[in-house]
Amino acid sequence: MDSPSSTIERLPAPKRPGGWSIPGWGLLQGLAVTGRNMVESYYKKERMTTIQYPEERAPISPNFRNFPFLVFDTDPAADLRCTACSICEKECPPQCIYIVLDRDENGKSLKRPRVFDIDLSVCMNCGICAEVCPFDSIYMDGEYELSTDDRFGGLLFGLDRLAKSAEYHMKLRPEQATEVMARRKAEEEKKAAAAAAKLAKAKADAEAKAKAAAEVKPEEKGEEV
Amino acid sequence: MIPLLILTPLILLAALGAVWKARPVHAALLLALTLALNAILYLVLGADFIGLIQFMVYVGAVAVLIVFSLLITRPGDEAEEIARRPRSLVTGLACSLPVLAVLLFMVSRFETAGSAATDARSVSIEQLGTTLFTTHAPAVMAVGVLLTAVMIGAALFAREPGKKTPTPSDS
Amino acid sequence: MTPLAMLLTLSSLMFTLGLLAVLTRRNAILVLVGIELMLNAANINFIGFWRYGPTDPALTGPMFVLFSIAIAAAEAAVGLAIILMVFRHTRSTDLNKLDSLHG
Amino acid sequence: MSLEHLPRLPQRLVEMLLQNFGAPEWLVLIAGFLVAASTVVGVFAGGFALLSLVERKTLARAQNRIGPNRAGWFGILQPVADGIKMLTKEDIVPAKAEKILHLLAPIMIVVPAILALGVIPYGREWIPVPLELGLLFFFAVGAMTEVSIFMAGWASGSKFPMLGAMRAISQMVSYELPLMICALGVVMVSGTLSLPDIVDRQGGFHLGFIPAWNLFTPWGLVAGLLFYVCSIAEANRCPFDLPEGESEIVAGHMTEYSGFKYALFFMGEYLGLFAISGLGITLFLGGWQAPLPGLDFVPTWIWFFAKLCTVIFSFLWIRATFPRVRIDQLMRFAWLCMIPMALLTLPAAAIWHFAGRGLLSWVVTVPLLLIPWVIITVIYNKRLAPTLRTYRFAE
Amino acid sequence: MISDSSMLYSTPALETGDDEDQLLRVSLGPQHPSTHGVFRMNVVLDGETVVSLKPVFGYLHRNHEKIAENATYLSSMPYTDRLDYICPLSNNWAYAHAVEKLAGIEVPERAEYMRVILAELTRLINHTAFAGFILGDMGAWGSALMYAFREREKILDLFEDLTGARMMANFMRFGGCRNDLPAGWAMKCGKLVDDYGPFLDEMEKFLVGNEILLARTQDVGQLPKDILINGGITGPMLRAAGVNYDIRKVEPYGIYERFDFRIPLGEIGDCYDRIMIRFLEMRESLKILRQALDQLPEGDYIHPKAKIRNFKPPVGEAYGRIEGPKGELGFHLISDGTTNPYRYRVRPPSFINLTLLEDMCLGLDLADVVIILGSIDIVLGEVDR
Repeated sequence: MDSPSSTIERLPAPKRPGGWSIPGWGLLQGLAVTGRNMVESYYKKERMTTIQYPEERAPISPNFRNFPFLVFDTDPAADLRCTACSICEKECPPQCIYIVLDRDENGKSLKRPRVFDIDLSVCMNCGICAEVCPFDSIYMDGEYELSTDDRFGGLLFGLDRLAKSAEYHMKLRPEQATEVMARRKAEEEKKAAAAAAKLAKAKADAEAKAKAAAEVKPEEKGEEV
Repeated sequence: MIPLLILTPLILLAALGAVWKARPVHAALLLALTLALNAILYLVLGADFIGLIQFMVYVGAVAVLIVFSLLITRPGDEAEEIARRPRSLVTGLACSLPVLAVLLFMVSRFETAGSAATDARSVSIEQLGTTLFTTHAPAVMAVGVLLTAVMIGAALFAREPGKKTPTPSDS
Repeated sequence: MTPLAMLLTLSSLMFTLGLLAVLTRRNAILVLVGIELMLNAANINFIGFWRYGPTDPALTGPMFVLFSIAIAAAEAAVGLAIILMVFRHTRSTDLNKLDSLHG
Repeated sequence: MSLEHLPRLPQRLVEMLLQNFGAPEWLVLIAGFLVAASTVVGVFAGGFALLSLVERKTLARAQNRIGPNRAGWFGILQPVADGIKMLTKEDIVPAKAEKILHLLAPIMIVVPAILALGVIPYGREWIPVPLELGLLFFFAVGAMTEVSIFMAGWASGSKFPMLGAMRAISQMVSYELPLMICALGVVMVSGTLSLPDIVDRQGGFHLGFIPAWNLFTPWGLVAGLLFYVCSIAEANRCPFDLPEGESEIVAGHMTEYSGFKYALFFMGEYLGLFAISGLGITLFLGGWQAPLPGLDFVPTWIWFFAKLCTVIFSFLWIRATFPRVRIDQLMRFAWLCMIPMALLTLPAAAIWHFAGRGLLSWVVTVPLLLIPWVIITVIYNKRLAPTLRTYRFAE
Repeated sequence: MISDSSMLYSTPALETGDDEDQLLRVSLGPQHPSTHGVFRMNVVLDGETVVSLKPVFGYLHRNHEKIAENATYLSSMPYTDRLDYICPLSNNWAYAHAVEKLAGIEVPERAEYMRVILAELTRLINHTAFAGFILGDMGAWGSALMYAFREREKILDLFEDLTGARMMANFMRFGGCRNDLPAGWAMKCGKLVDDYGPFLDEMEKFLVGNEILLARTQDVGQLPKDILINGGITGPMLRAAGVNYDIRKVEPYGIYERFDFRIPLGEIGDCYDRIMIRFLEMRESLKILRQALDQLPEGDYIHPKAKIRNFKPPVGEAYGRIEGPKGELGFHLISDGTTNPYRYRVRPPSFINLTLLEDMCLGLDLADVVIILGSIDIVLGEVDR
């Protein structure tokens, strides 16, 4: 292990004019470097990379993720995509999601969340919730100015602040949203087609039944008679 | 005369503190104060050069050296010092009071014998230099030799006897 | 009281205080403090005599003080070096504990 | 009254005013001195505020940052903001501290610095206190700084300040020696301890354009460079900022200070920096003398402050670049390198003084001063130089 | 100094008694400017010479391993970002590598290349920041650090484009990566690689010949090879002492055997060598990056059959290790067939490299301690976990 086929190379040594190193030469070189940076920081963009934050902002990359949001198509109350399946709640690494399923008075699931809270002070913006969601309902937002002076209420995001429209998603991540929309549309169409087919089938069945009933009616009648 | 009247009690108080204070660092700092006040006394008396030299050497070097040695040696507790004070004070006073008496007696005798000139007097640096290197040239050389010897001697004394670093095998 | 007498008294008192410190202190460094006080008391005398005594073209008073300061500095340096060396051996600057030559 | 006399204006005004009211002579004199002193203190307190900003801006630029730019135009109000912050902070005194000494130490840092600033000639007409023993006075009050730093370190009753104080004392004592020896050469050649006189001796030009500053003589160049290095060490600036050594001993003797006392330490440090640079300029860079002939129409104090800015900028540049040295290296450098080299400038200055500025002086002093440099270069290359490390590359 | 390995674990218990008041006990940290986080060293000084040094850590303990045992495999991925937060992507890879070994998952070609690129970029970040940090420890008021951070920001921009976060990437998945490279990313990365050489030249000019740096770092903190090996030291610290041990060569993972690169080895192993080795490693990383970017194939970025939800590796045990920028970073996992690991254990290079701190520091100055600690290159997130 210790005898590698090795090439020997000398280190980038301090410059030695005439084979002698002058004491202090390295220090002067260091001064040259800082001096150059001092001067060039006035006119070279790649030296002075500071962005004056509140006035200027760095461009945000399209992939940038910060905090999750829930998508609805038209109405935040009625057609949230979330079905309160709790997969994200289980997968969330810091366990910052809290979901309560909405039920009607009979205790039957309405397939939507009654409570959906995310605690900003716990959330670490990892994006796993968005990744595991099978219903395309939770995505990562690009908003990063979430600070608040309300330590408790201000940091707990409920449904009202989490729910954002599909248009917002489209604006934020057009590529992803388009893909999702197309997929959902296709699925919906498929579903609609299936539903239509089902309906048609049901209708056909009903018709057939009716027909059959009509056909057997006399018999029945007959029987009855 | 007025500056003298102000300075004299201050010097005495500071010196008393330097002798009396149980905590060594306090004593050393008060010594520095005494010496600084002494320097001011020289300035007041017209010996500017001597005063500044006194300040530089005593405050800047000797007092700092003493303080530094105190830091290095970290002297023991003062409670003990205070506890044994009465006993040591008796012996101390027994020896020093006679000396004081003799000195004061001589001072009083001198006053009657001598007459004091009161004209303002000062010494210029040029005058001092000329005298130093003419009349007192042998003394300057002697002091020079002494200082060189002291420098070498102090360096030899203070040198660590063989740099020793703690290693695990020491314990 | 003439100024000279006052300086002489001051110097006597300071000398006594220095002597007292030398006699009562156990810490070697503080003994050195006493010695410095005594030296300074002597210096005050020299300056006082120069200032209020007869004119002296040889400037003996200031000259003596100058030499005395130089020697005092030397003395302090050597003294402290010795104390430090003793300290290194015995881990103490207490003069009462330095009795290994006591027999 | 020309621009040359501008800094004396307040003093003159007060004196005239008092004379008009028929004040006695001594009162006029004392009041005049007081006003002159306040002018200096005012100028350098302003300089301190400005330097604290300029330092941050310069360091920031050297590090490709912008530096403070929020308070006021280009951050010009930053010192004010800092001052308000410092003043409103709680003044913490540790329980184990020696209260009185803890309070006295920061004051005793500032006072000698101000006193030292009082004797420096800033212009032909602007010498606050023209002492005959100015140079000696400067070093004498400078000696007080060590005691006050020790007081700060010891009175805090804490360990890091104590370590800082020990470092500070050993460093300042070691570097004061070469500092004084370097100044001694100037005194020998000038034949005076009075700072205005030293500046006067450096007036005029050689060959019509080389200023007759002490720096442009062989011994003066060496002594000036050594003085420069020593003054960095005396001012506790990087790379000799061991007493503060923030990455090792937190803030050294200032660790247990806060609020206004902490600000006083900074003020003392910056005023000390001004004072020591001012002394260096006076001794080696010709004080208020103009650098080229024909520039006499510019007020002399402007030259002084221009030189001061240059010197202080070089301090900042060094601070932006160098790492800190270690304490043993620092001491070895002082005793084995600085002091011998400083001592060699003395005979060179003596030769210069007696033989004058002639060929003979050049022939004798240049080799004399080159000897230690040659020795150091040889030792450095043979013994100390970075051993050329070899690195293998495993495939 | 310690001369052979038999003395290694017998650092002196400090004698008390007569000497007690002559020694200075100083607690460096947990709030101290140069302990790289909340780390504490109980130092006993004789003057300024270190007589004893006991590291105290755990101030940043977050129970990472136990949390991971109570969470799904995927849930631990973002936590690995926070181990060594200077180089999250290496940590991601190490964890993904261990899980892939455990579950026997194949990684597509393109994903392997992406991983190599990201890991080497991370190495650049780490080593550049290291140079800045150690200069900061030496008191060079932040210039080197700022230059390092300036370049680091450029790499972080790339990371943000790719992963959505600058530091907490959470990018690797079991069987690949989370998403594909955005359009134009490889080109931007190529430009960065081209620009990095000149930056390294400047940095070397700034540091390598600096006499003060040489005086401060040469012959400081070196230990004999066998002690380092027995102490489990890995990474640049071990290679600076001349031991040829780099997991990329010793036990190639990913696709490292396809690249042509060399392992720089020092001789003495002092702080200076540690700095230099890192500079030389950066040059090699640039070579790897160049090759990887040139060869980057098209294809899947994640195995098509990789499971995100309800991932259950078979019962078994695996130890996956990679050459992280700081040393050998390993994850030891035991699966009981459920969604959560039964046992999860990290081998953190920072922590294990720190174990010999006292042996390196004894007999040196307080100021050297700071530099030695800096040269070990620890991140407290990883030490304390």
